[in-house]
Amino acid sequence: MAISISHEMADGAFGSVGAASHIPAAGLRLAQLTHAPNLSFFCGGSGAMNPKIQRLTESSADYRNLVTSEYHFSLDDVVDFETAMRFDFAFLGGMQIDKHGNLNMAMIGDWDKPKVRGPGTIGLIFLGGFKTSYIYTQHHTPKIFVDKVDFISGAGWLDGGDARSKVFRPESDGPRRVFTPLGVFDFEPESKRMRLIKVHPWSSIEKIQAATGFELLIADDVQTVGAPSDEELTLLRTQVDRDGVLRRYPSVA
Amino acid sequence: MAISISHEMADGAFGSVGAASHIPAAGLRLAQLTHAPNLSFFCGGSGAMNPKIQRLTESSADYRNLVTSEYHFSLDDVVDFETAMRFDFAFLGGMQIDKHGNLNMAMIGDWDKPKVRGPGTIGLIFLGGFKTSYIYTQHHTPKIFVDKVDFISGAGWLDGGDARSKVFRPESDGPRRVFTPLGVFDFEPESKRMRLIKVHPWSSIEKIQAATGFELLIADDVQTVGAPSDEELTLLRTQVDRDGVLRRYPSVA
Amino acid sequence: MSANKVTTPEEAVAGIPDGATIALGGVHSHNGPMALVNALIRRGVKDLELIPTPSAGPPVDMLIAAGCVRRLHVSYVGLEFLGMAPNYRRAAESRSIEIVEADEAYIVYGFRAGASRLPFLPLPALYEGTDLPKVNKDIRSTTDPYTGKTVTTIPALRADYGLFHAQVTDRKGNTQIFGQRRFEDVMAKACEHVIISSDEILDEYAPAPDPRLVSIPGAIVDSVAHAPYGSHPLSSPGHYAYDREQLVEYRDLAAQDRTKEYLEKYVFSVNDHQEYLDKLGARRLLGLQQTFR
Amino acid sequence: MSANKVTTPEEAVAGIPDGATIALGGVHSHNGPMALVNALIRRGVKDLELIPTPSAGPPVDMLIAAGCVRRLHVSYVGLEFLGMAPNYRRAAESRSIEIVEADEAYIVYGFRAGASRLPFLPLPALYEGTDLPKVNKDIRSTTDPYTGKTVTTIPALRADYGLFHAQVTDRKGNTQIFGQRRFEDVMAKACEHVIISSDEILDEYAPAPDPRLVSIPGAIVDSVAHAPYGSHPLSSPGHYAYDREQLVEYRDLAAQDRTKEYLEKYVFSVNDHQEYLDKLGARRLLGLQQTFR
Repeated sequence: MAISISHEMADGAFGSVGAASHIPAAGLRLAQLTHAPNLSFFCGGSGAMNPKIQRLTESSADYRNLVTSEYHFSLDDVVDFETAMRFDFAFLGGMQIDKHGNLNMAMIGDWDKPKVRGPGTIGLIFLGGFKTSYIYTQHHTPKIFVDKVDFISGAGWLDGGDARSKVFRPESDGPRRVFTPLGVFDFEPESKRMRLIKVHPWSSIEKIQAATGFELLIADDVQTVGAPSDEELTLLRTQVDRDGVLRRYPSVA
Repeated sequence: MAISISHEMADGAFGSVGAASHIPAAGLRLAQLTHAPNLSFFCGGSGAMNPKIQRLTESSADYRNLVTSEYHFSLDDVVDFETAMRFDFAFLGGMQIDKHGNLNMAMIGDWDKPKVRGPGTIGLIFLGGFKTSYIYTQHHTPKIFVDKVDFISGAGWLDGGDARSKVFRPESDGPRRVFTPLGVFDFEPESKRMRLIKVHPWSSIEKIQAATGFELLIADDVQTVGAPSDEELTLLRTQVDRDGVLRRYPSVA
Repeated sequence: MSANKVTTPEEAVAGIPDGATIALGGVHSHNGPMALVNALIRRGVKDLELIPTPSAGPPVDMLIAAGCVRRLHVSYVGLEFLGMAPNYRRAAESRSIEIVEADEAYIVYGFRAGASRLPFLPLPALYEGTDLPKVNKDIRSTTDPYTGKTVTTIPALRADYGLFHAQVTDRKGNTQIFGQRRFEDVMAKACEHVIISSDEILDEYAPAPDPRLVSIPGAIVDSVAHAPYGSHPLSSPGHYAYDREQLVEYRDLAAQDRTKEYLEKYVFSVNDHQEYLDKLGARRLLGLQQTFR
Repeated sequence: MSANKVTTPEEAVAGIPDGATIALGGVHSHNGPMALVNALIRRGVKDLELIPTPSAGPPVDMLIAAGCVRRLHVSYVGLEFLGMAPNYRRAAESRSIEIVEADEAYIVYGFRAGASRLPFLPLPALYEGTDLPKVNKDIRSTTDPYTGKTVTTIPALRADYGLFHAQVTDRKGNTQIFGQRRFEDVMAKACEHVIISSDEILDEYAPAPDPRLVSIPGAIVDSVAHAPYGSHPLSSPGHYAYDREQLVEYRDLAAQDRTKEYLEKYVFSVNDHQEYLDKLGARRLLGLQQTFR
């Protein structure tokens, strides 16, 4: 999954990953070490820009992220950049993700009588301020991938079609990709519905559809993600994640 | 004048002086060294809080003010404090000062066709955000002390009476004193008109009225300011102004 | 204000009344003002309105478990890498606390406006696509006088007391916070009273620190609680790491609705922060040290 | 963006077109981006709209004298302890430049709003008693949706280019500015393009500075003009003092409307900043050094 993320990243872009987001952080660091040396990212919760630490910290606000960073964004800076649309991309997740890439982190059920109270919306409204966004999740289940989220914390493509463009500033586009342990998805350009484009080697189209609570679109040319190259594995093990944090998520990372 | 200012300062207060304001800065520093050790002030233009330098710098943003300061306010902090009414007092001046303590730093004449263009309003609108303010000027002439300013950069008591309280937040009071080379003034409580309360030894009531472009109120018990004490002179010469910057303003300081 | 503001955590929070609004520092597992929070819990303060930083964690969950909280502004409340915050979740699901449905923008821009006492803050199109305005009636709108269009607004946030943890503070309250930068200072400016818990008090004869390293100016600080390991079991960046073992103990007890046992063991069974330190012992505390300086 | 943004002052400003809006750093006699300003004057750029910091001085007066300025936002423009800014004053009195009547709040809050692209900013009662709203039609009002009252608003300010002077900058543009704190970073965030003139470029193998000392993040910097003594004749705090003699020479010539002689001597007679340094000579420049580091 970190490697799938790495492959999608363009050189020179500038983006953000949330707190406790080891997999995207690893993917971005790997991209920096391979094809995208001028990719820049900062770690939410700490503000550390391009940390060089060769370990993945459990907490992104760990001071070791800060002291090895190139710059240490203030929360003021982060919020300004998010609002002013200076981030090319962001990685975001949700306790519910729907077929149009809308995200819910607030609660499941009715807001007045929640069945499950989530941690809260935190930075998800900035989906209206990022130039684009990437969704990732460590779990791919029908409870997470629902037809319609119970509460929109972060606006994806809203009801699909051109719904989003009527609401947000034109420079802010919706989610581009979804990364899950099972596959990689985009959004079909007209309907803005989630569409399978890549399958991880341990997965299949059928498994993915069964794990998804709505009918998936399937791209004409779904590819199977190849095994990581030796170089990628070596970099991950020596430069990105010396402590093997990613291996705690065996079928995921 | 620095000594007259020193005498008026209360212990524990927190305020600001503008850039290029040697005389108030000297007065406040002297007050800190005598009766008001917990008086705090910061220097506009630099943000230096309670600089300990034993020299008066020509430029308040001189880095020697910064490195000897207890804290170095950001301009963000300064403007927040000014707007949120956290400063107990401020020292302010003007190219015109009127009988109700309104200040003009923008221009003399018509705004559309100014006779004299001034440097600009800078922080004077915060007269509506300081709990109180002190006005000072190094020159006392009829051109400065006018009946009505041509342009209100900073609102004093406006048209007098209760005019001010209708406009600003109740916690923000108008100017309390005016310090000039010739004397010290307050504002008569009802009419809010400028009133002479102290005369410097080299001056007189008649001289002051002649130098003022409107009819002054005179307090019943106008006092003559005494000569500085030996202690005050020693402190000024050794702790506040070792280079004798104040002596460049002979009849003023 | 007095020039020497140094006191104990217990004295520092002694004047906080029931029903106060509290701005609470700390980001995820770092810089939680735990010594102050423990003292508040020990006092049995009630009906607090909490406005924590956008990334809140254990101190909020503990205050809820101890029954101190009436109303909570939520951007994120969780245990970061240890999962959900169990007491917060139960209280919200049972409606025993009132939730203000907020987010990072609401808290950050709200406190920024509060720091300057601006009347409110207008935002570009961000909330428009979301469900937050439906459940938070303080997300409103007004007319942009420059375009004539309707814009979304959020209210200015202010608090009666701000509680923040710092690494080093001088006697006048000039506060050095290492960790996430430049938000606790904004929050502090939006508080009527500011209370700092500080691992170390700068010696009065020590050379003054580079003023660029001072986060919160003493001019707006009311008291400085000297609290070595005052953020434990959370981290104080560059001074000590979080105590993972104790955090897991908390998480496991809280998940089983047995938080009372944790509070009994670490908060109520000691009289003050000094006894808390004794209880943990030098070996455990010094084992957490990080060498940054 | 490229990882190495280091260039010359002349290259750095080569792309600034006539009519651009420029945010200009520098506070009073300190941190003026003079090498960049001299390069702009030498190029003969026209019709600039200038939004300087609230405490602007010689660079603004020189740009006006050189005929580069169409419109100027005024909070304070002067020569600080050397008195009025003669060219600014003459241009304003003869209406040869357009004045936006502003002040510290208008510039600071305006750029803050611009940095976040907020639509505008509402303020508590401050402008109400003054004459500024009468002559600046961008000081407007709207309804406070929380109280129903009318509040005064100012517009968000943004600029096409931001020009700032720094002491030390790395190749990626991470900028250390010593002096007045935390406003040039806000201005920079409100600019489409950011150009830094830097006395020194951090060696690429030098240890990274404490990130708390970095004012402007490289992520928003377009180019870094290596300009030793790039703020001369103004000061670069902690690196060199202002050149009082040259400032007096400027003031005296400007007061007599002979600024052309000054510009001829110090700007037009040299081809670039390197020749400017040669002209001043090592003895004079090194005599201004301050030892801070």
